[in-house]
This record gives sequence, structure tokens and C-alpha cells, in this order.
Amino acid sequence: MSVTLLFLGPLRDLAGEQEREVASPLDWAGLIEQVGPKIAAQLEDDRVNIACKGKVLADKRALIAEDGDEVALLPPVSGG
Amino acid sequence: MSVTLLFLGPLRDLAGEQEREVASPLDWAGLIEQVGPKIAAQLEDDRVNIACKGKVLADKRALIAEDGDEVALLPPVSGG
Amino acid sequence: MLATPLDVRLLEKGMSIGEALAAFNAAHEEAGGVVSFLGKVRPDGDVRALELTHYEPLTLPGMEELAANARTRFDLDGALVWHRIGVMNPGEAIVLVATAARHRRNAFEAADHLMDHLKSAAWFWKRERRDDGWHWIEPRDADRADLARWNSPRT
Amino acid sequence: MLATPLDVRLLEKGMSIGEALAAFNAAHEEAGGVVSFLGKVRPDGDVRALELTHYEPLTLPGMEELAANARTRFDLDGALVWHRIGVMNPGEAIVLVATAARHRRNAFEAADHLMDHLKSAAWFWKRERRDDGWHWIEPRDADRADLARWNSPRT
Repeated sequence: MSVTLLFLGPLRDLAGEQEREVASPLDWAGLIEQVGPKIAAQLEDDRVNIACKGKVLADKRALIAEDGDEVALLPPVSGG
Repeated sequence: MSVTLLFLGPLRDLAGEQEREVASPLDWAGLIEQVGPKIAAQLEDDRVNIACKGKVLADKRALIAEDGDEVALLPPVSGG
Repeated sequence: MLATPLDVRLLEKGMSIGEALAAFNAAHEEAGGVVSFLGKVRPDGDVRALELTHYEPLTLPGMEELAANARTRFDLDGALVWHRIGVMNPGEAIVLVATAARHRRNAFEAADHLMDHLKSAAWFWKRERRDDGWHWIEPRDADRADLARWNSPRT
Repeated sequence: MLATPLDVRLLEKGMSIGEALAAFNAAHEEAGGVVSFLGKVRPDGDVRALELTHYEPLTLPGMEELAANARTRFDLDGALVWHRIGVMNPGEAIVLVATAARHRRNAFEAADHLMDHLKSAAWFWKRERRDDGWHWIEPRDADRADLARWNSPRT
């Protein structure tokens, strides 16, 4: 009964790992608790998005991930 | 003792020829007289330029062409 | 072979720019204007390498949506949108965009628009390796300002 | 081989676009951004052919001056400015412009600037052959408005 947390870009360095399995179900409060204070502070930034099951959440605080879901933490992007 | 008049672009069609030898020296009044009323009307248009010896004249009415000079009549351009 | 009207790719290896543009041009023979943009890793001070990461479920679908929107907005005959991922060295291509349209202004604006969005609104994360290690890159303020232009009412 | 930093040509025959752009790209490996514009004869209604005439003493020197000005104004690493003369068929290339710069905005603006000037301020005269004969083409009002943008104070 688990959710896969994925840390993208600079969040990977902050987390010290690329992914982690956490217990399901997982909501916003549970996520904040799981990731520790440094990443929690990042998640409060409006420019940081969360995707669940490959879709970006319009309201990340409404996160509800269930068993088998992938939750990706998406910091500000930079391409090109 | 002659000047070569060159008709560029649509002026070539109006003139019915690409170039013509006329007597030197040639000034603005002489040019207007040589080219006939249709081309003269074009030359009065500010968008029509005159080059003498390969240089565009800042003031075309100050034209003074001498023996051997080439005078080019340059209608509005369209490239690219 | 290129897909038409839109050819959108994530590439794990280098691209042959001349061949890609020749093929794009041939695929859009009826377009009056074709614009391309090629972005390369700049040999900038002590930058030794650049790495681009992506997120599979979002990155390519986002690029495809971007290309489709640009096609409609700028009335394009077609577009090519190729973006590298992985590690690149100075001088290597990062991104290649090409747009074909009836009129040149549309082709120019579409290429400009695609690049501004790939730079600051597509799902990529970029870092550079310098003498003292890897550094994550965020869009510059200028990049954000470039992107904001496209949200103003069109003039 | 391309001349650097500026390669300016009048061409009496067709050009190989892919090769030209690959060579330009290779010649400017250090540039972060390379923009190109390719203008082609549009198969437009009954247009059968297009002819561009020039005036030898003015046309190429004018293009060279235009390229040199653009290089300074937009801080270019280099530019390619090739323009066809003579008779062309629908689908054939008329003009190829490429610009290389450190930053993409400069490369985009320089290519745009070069095209606006080639279109309305370079020594070319263009005519089209349609079913009912040859017709001289003047710049459209839109072309003149495009050109005028570059004379406003830069923002």
C-alpha cells in the first residue's frame, strides 16, 4: 500500500534521492510531513507544482494519492 | 560625348528599353526633357531615386552627369 | 522522415541540423517563409557540460500541446520542435525549432513564441557542470519577461 | 566555404539550404543561438514564375552594408545574407538569412531586421508572371510598416 514520490530537478539534490516509497493514501498534509522541512518550504512556493498520475494538479493542496500512484514534485523549470 | 541612361524595374517597361545614350552633360532639366512625360512624372515621385556613377544622389535634382557617366533611374524597390 | 504538420521530439542524442532543416523545408515546399532557431550549449567561462532532465508523463505531451497551439495561433503550415535531454557538451545543440507559414511575420513570431515557452514553460530542468561542480539553472528574469509578452493582448 | 563573420551573396542559381545552414552553424560553434529565415516563391494562384532584377553597382554593396549594420546593432557573432536574382519557379528559394549571436533575442531580431530591409529597402525589383503576363510587385503597406519599426527608438 504505497505511493511513489518523485523528486525532479533541484528537489532531487535537496531530497538526497530521486524517489521514495511512502505509505498510501497520501494527502497534502501527509506529503508535507513526509518530505521534511526543507522540501516542505519549497512546496509552499507557488512556482512549485505537483503532478499525480502524470497530471499536474490545478490545486496542489487538494492532493489525494492512492496505492500505486506516482506523485512528482516539480520545481520551476528551465529548458532551451 | 554621351551619358548612358539605365531604366530599372518597371521604368524599363515604361521606357520600352533598358538603356539609352543621351548627350552629355546632363542635368535634371535635361533628363526630364529626354525621358518623356510618363517617366518624368515618375521621377517627380520622392520614392524614385537616381544614381550617377554607381552612387545614389541625396538630391536627385542636383544631377550633373558628364561624358561616360552612367545614370540609373531607380523606382521603388521590392526584394525578398 | 519528418511528421507533418507537426514533428515534436525528445532526443537522447545529437541531431543533424542541416539534414533536419533540409527535410523540413522539403516537407513545406508551399510555405512562403521558413524560420528556424537552433540553441546550443555556449562555451561560457568554465561551463564543462550541461544536463537536461525531463519528466516522461509531462514533457513530450506538453511540447506537443505547445506546437499545436502555435500552429493555430500563427496559422502555420507546420512546425518542428526538437529538444535534447541528457548530458551535452559546449557547442552541442540543445533545441531546434522550425516554423513554416505563408507569411514571414507569422513564421518569425511562431518560432519566437515556441522558444520562449520551451525556455520557461516546458517541463525541463537544466544544470551546468562548472569547475566547482553542478549548478541548477533557473530562467532569468529576461526569460520570464519574454514569456509574458505572449499573454498580452495581440497588437 | 563561408566567409566569416559576414557572408553576403547575390546568387544566379539555386542554393542548397541544408548545406548552407550546416556550414553557418559549424562556422559559429560558440554562438548560443542561430536563427535562419528562408523565403520561397509561393505557388500562389496563377503565379508561374518570379523575376528579380538588381543594379550591380548598388545591390551587393547595399546588402553588405546592411549586414555590417545588423552585426553591430545586434551584437552578432556572424550573419549570412544570400539573395537570388534572375527567374525562379514556385517552391524555389529567393532569400536565405542566418544570424548567430550569444543570446537568442539578438539573433531573432537581427534576422527579422535583415528581412524587413531586404524586402523593402534593398536594390531589387520583383515581377511575377501570371497567366496574363508579367506584373511588377511593390512592397505591401505591411512591408513598409515592418520596416518602419526599426527606426523607432529601441525599447
